[in-house]
Amino acid sequence: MIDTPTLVFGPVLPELFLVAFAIVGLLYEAVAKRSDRLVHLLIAMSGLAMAAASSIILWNWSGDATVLGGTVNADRFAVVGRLLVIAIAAFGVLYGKHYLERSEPQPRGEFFPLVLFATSGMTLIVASADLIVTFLALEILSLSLYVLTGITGRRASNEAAVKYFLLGAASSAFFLYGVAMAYGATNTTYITAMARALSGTTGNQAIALLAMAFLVVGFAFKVSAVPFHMWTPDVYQGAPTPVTAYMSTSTKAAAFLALIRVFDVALQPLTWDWTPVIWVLAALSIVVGSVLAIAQTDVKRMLAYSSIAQAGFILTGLTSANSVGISAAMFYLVAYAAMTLGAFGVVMLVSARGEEQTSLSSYTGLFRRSPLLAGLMTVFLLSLAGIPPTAGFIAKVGVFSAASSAGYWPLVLIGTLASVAAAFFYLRVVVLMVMREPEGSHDEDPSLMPRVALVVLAGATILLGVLPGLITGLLRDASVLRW
Amino acid sequence: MSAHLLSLTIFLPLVGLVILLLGRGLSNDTARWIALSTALATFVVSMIVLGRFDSSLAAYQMVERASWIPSIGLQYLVGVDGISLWMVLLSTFLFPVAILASWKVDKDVRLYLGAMLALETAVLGTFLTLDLLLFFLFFEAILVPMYLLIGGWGGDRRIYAAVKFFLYTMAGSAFLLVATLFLAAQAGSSLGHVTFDIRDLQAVAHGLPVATTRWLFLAFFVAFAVKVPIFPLHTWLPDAHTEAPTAGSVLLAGILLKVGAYGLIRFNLALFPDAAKYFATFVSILAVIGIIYGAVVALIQTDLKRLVAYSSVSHLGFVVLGIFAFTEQALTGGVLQMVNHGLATGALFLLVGMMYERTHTRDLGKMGGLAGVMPWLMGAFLFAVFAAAGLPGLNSFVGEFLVIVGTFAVSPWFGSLAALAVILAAIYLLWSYQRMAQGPVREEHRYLPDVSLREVAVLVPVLSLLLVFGVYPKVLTDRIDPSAKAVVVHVDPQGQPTQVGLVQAQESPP
Amino acid sequence: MPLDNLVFWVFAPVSVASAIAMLTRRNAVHAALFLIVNFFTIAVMYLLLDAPFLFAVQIIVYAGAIMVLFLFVIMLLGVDRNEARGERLFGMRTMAGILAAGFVLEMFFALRAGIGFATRAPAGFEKVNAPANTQALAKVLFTRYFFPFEVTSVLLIIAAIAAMVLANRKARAITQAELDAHENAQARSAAAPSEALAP
Amino acid sequence: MRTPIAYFLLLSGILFALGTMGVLIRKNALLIFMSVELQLNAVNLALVAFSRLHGNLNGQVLAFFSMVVAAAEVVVGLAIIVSVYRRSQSVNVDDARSLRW
Amino acid sequence: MVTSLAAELAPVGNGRALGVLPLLWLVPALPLAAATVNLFLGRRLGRFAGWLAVGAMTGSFAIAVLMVRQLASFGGDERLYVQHLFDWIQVGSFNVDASVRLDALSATMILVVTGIGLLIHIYSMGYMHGDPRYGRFFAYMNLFVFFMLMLVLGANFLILYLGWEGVGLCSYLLIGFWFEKTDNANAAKKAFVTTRIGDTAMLIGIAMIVMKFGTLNFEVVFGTANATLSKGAATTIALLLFAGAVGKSAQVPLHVWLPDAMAGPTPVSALIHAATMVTAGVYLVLRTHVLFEVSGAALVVVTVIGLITMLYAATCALGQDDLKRVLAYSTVSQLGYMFIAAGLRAYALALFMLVAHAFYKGLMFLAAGSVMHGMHEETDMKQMGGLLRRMPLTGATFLIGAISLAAVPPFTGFFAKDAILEVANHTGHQWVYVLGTVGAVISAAYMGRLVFLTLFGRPRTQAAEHAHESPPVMTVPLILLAVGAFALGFVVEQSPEGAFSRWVESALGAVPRGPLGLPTTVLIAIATVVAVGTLIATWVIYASGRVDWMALRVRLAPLQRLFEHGWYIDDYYATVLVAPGKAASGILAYRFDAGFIDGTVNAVGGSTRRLAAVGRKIQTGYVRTYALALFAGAVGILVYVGLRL
Repeated sequence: MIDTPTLVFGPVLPELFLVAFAIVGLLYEAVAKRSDRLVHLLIAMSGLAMAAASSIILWNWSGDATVLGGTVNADRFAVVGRLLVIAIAAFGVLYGKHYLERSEPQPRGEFFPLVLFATSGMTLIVASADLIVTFLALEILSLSLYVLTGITGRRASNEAAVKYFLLGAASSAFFLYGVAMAYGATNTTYITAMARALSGTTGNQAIALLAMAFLVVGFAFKVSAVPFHMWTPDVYQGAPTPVTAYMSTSTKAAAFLALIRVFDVALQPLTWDWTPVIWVLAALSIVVGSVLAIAQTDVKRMLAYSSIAQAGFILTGLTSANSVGISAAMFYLVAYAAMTLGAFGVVMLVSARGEEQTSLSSYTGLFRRSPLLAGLMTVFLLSLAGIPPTAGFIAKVGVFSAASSAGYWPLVLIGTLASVAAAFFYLRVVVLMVMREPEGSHDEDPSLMPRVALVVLAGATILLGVLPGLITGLLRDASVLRW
Repeated sequence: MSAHLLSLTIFLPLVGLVILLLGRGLSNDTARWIALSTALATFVVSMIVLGRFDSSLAAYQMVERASWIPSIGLQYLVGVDGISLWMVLLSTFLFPVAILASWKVDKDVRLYLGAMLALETAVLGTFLTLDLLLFFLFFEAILVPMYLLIGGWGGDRRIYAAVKFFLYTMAGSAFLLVATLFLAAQAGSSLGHVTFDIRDLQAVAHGLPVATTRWLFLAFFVAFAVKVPIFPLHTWLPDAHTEAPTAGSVLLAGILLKVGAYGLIRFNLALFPDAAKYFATFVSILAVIGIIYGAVVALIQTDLKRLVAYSSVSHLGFVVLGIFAFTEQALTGGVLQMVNHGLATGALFLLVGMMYERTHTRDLGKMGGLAGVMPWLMGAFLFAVFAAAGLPGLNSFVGEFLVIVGTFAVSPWFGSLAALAVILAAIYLLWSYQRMAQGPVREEHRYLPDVSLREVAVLVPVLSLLLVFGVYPKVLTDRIDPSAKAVVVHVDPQGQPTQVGLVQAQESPP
Repeated sequence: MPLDNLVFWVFAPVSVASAIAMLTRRNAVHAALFLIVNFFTIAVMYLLLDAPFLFAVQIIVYAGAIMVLFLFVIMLLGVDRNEARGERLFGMRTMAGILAAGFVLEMFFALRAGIGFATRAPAGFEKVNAPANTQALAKVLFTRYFFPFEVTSVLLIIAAIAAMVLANRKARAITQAELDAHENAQARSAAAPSEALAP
Repeated sequence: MRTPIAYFLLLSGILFALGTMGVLIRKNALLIFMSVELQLNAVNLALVAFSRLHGNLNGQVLAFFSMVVAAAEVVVGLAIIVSVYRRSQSVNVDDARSLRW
Repeated sequence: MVTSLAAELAPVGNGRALGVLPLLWLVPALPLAAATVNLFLGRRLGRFAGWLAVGAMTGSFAIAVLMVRQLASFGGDERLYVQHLFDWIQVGSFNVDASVRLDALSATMILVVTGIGLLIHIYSMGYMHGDPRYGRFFAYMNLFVFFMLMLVLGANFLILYLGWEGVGLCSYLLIGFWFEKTDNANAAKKAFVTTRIGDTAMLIGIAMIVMKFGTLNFEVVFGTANATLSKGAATTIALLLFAGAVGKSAQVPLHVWLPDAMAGPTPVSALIHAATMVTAGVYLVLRTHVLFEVSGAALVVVTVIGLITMLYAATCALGQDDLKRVLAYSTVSQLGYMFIAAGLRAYALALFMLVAHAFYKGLMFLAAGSVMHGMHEETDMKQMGGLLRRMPLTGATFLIGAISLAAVPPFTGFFAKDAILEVANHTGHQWVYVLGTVGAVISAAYMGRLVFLTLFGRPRTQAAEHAHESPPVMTVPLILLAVGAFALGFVVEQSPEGAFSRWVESALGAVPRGPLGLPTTVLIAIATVVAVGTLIATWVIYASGRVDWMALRVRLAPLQRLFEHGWYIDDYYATVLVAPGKAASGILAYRFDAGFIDGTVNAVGGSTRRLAAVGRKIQTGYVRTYALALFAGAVGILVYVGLRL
């Protein structure tokens, strides 16, 4: 009668773990009189660890390509995406624990479950095989992030939250419209079925184009590509630093991976239609992000613009619309995650308590006050600027190479020239830190744990710059999307 | 070991760098000795390379290859030929000298020396790599340590100069990267696999449409023209030179500028021979303008370092002129001149630095009569001045002469105009020497000390090479010549005047 | 004129008009009421499109629950006053109008090209809706869309947390220290580093 | 059913556009949010129309999901707006511009 | 390749007994070695530095004499020896080797350089006594000798050029030896730079030779010049080379450095700026005379420049009050005579004039130095007078030199100058002869003025009153030189076809003879009358006491000033060349380079920053603006989609 789908939960185990541990955290927060951040951290970390472990096991998944009624992919792309997001989340909660302990008034312990929830949305979105799941996962991560952005209740935090929320909701509507159009064009919401429909005769080209337009808006908003980027500086600046660190990296990763899946699979037959759009968005993002960052005086805001530019670079890699470009973009995401998490981590430590010292002038003479922080920040900034031997360099070369192979060398030229402008503002921070003497008295946060995390990130940044082969093999395996 | 001699040369400085960065408790002196011995060890290794170099071959030798990042086609590929050989030796020679010359740097010594060693690796990498992308990687990697050296230990406007240096070079290299990737993409479509091996890319570039190669040529050219620097892309140089610390100026003038000229030979000529011929006149005009312009502008400078910087613009013009004459003599002379300029200008900057340590000024108007106060230092200065001015018997002359002769065979006008710079060089160099060393001595300079033993150790190797290479340049030319000839033949396989030869003279008189 | 056509042509203008009214009413409560009207018209459209279940849900959830929540909040915050009249952003309405017109125009062209204004839905939807719309829907929802359905639960949990975390927070005055810190930051960022690199 | 599906879709488009306009021209955060709801409803209309066009229920299910999402979003959104209001005694989004430039 | 070719061409070792010739390299090597030692250890050596230098010179001279004897023992056509030292520059088939070449021309030159150089070194030991940089002085002097020897011995153009620049360097070092005085430093720089202008032209000429011949080897170039060069090419090359000679030999218009160069120590003036270096230009023309002859036109240019310079410098000498400046202008003038001779193809006579001039001008400089030594470095002739009695040896030798220069028979100077005029007259260059004779009158006049103002009459100052004779170390060289200045001509070159001319004929060809003009005896008579008459006239004016020469000087003040300032050519250059050059340099450096080029660069950066400063304002903080951007972006993409439908 009713043919129930066979329930294979293996490929969604990571999500299940994340949600389960998030609920554990919620319960703990509800039960405990005065919740201990360390316990929260441990709960979250174990959730992440379990999720990561179950993801890794999925690398050699031998079951069906899609499970749970064909809504979830069990491919390697999903594995890599999940691992990336989970790793970012681990740093996010680590930062968060530290930040929560030192900020006044103390935000609530729901931070940790929310991060896990957001992470579950992100892991789900990269694994999604059905646009409706993509949409739901997008909402999960968005809603969590809206809350996280406003979690401290500070004025800036609130403002950021409301801006993020209003624009995010509007962009979700666009995205959903895109999903509707895609459904209208192909009579399906399965990503692979869409591709088949569009490459065959059953698809409706014109409606599919509309779908493409709306989906681009939705994704471009999430990855903060110009002109859908405008929330980014305000939100990154206003959100609590660990949240900024977390969302600037993980959202971008998740949204890009989902974008790759949707555009390189579902809309693959429309490649010639959407690559010019991506091209323009990439160019605009690179230029606007790089140029406007020059005028910034707040580090978080500057890094926000930088992330806009970085989004442009990743989009550059996607213009090639093949697995080379995908693996280049994935590498870029990994590198971007490491260096941006690192940079925001330094920002958090320099800010000391809460958000007191995020203006560039706080970095004056940092090298004298804390050589380690200054050194780490230099590594991250140089990597963001794309200077060898850091991961940022290899990443940039990778995406440029992909775009160039596809014949988009004018975009590469725009990118390289904008990199020069970008180098200027990255260097400015280096100048302030290393080449000027400190003025006034600032105290950095002396904590050890975040420093260890930063050293790990810096190590990764350099290691990936020197031996990118460590992960390029994985990424190449993962970048083959079958349909 | 011996199979990886070049790799050893490139990465040996990194060993010192790691020790310096990890050694928190190292005293400044220990750090200095570590850096110096690392640099000296590198020099020794490079001398072994020289010893094993087969001067009868034009091709790359001691090639090492390893796959590195197959996903983007990047491989670790190094090799040496007669042109890069001398660039490498020049570098490994100047680095210990520069380290020794900065013995008195007291601020953040470990970082300073670390930056120097990192710079050495990057520079050696650019000279030895045969992979275009790897070259770009090293090319970019040069920027950071140099930027730190200028910005961290430089003069009053050091930050401006450092940032300018960085951005200028980076802007130029933007074009390089685009062209590189474009070329690799072409390789991907014509060879079936993306590669950056310049030997493969030669073939690929050969198959491209003429217009394309011209654009590619220009892209490469811009990148290297900034680095050389070729007029009118030179304005970063005076600032960078002026503000850099002594060792920074030495390395900048001695080595970094050569990276640009080296790139022109290695890539512009080798990859796009036809485009190179097409643009030869244009580039030569720029070079000649640069030769004269640099000299004329140097005439009026009152800051000693600025003056030397502009003289570099002039001298590097010779190099470029030589490169784009496409005769064996001119190209050999150009390469020779690269070495010579490195040594002579390096020596000048060393001396300016030593003088600055004593007088605390570089303003020529605030000096005078120093030859009486410190005869040895000023004597050395005069020696370097005459080397730079192209006095026969000292090194620069041979290079300049070969360039002039080689160019003359192609274009007497360029050759003649270039020769005019010799007059101007004499004027500004002697004028600066006069204002510094001659005339009445200023009261506050009356009791300045002459050279110390350390400074002698710094100067003697450099100055003696100025003489040795002037008297017996065959050491260099014998090894440069085959490679230079190969390049020239590649550019102009059946060109008429590639050779200044004995065509007429062979008809011996009755 | 068939009945459904008639219904459409009656309710579609009402729908548009109520939406426009929502945009133009300066009083928030009025605007909310117009939105409810709009939701009703949309519910009617669902009925036309053979989706009686959604018709009901639309009225119950949207018009009933969601909009009531809105009105509740409007009242709670006491913001049922008229919206400020002044417009600080120059040309906003014009641009919004132009863009909206462009949007509709593009949609029009795309629909014309993609579906055409003559295409009518195929008959036989009764078979799809058999035995009844709600049962049929449930069948699809719990088989094909089983997993997404489960996923929505996470959304609802998050919504609950959000309400707890954000709204349950004790209102607190801005401390003077926070104001100072903010102003200092502004002053610092205005002063220093962009000039730091000027030649 | 005689009414061409495209009419519904066009109506959906018009409503979506109007909703977007509302986001642009309203200053009250609550009203902006309501405009977003209008957008979502427009989408739902399109989904249901497509569902009818294709002759299956997928679109209706999607619209159903969309409503769930909208409900969750409303909760979060209203919570945020309330939180902001408590802080600054204003729901005018034009007042919230301490983060700029 | 060239080496072997040169070896074939040069009759080296063709069964001849080379004797001492393989030691040729020692001639330059000895001074170089001594220079090196003195340069680094000069201060430690103390007075021994001088002895070392003199020792090296002695050795060098002795070897040179042996060389010349050996060479002279060969038959006329075999008087050539090329010694290959090492390959200097070798690129492809272009090869320049470091080799030295001994033929009659270079043999004569090395004798002059080492011989006169030795005497001047000895003299210097006295003159420089007590100078704090005694050792360094001798180092520079020896270095100079080394380079000068390389110049004259070089077997190809590049070695010649090496020596050429090297002597310029030493000239620079020695003129500026007392660098504490700004004037000296200026003079040194001026000398180097001015000559470098000519040098550069010469370098271009050399480059052109490479282009035409593919080699720089003298043998090949001169051997094939006739076949290889067109007349035009030959003229270009010859004139470029001659430009070098003009600079080095201080001919108009590049003569301005030489009078100023007198700022150096007097032995330097004697050695470098009278006897040797300044004659390098003449040597160059003689060495490359084949090229000049192929051209023909170039020879005319040489003659004309020589004539102009000779007359111009002679007038200038007439207006100087400074003892050394008179001699300097006189040198310029005399060099003009040498070029005239060369221009007339009387190369042997040019060379003889060179030798003769080395003797008498060297002598006069040394004597002038001796005078200064005795008068506390006073050089103004107006402050002297009657020195013959106070410094008899110096005075007498000075007088001999002056008379020789004034070309009174039978002094050496007479034979040198008269032979040239005779050739001019006989080969139909009457205008040269007439102007040459006019020059002779002026020469005698300034010599007379010099002698009578300084040696005769009454001492005009206390210093002159108490002048004292110099030590023997200085006077002995004077005497030896005086012997030469007196007797050399009589001994070796009584006529244009004398023994000297025959000796150098293998290298320079025969002196041209012609059937035209006046008989030789008449010419001799005219010359004698001119010289003696002019001397008597000057005696009347300056020493007889019958004419108030100061009054005369005041009456002719404009003329005197014109002569004294060298016809204001220096000032002319300063206005026309130096000032605009400086201005141009300033404009280029500040307006163009810093202003325009760098300004453009900074403007690019600046405008990016301004763009950023303006652009950030887009981020208004109004969330509705952000939504607008979002919507606009969406519509933009829709429009694009619409276009692709």
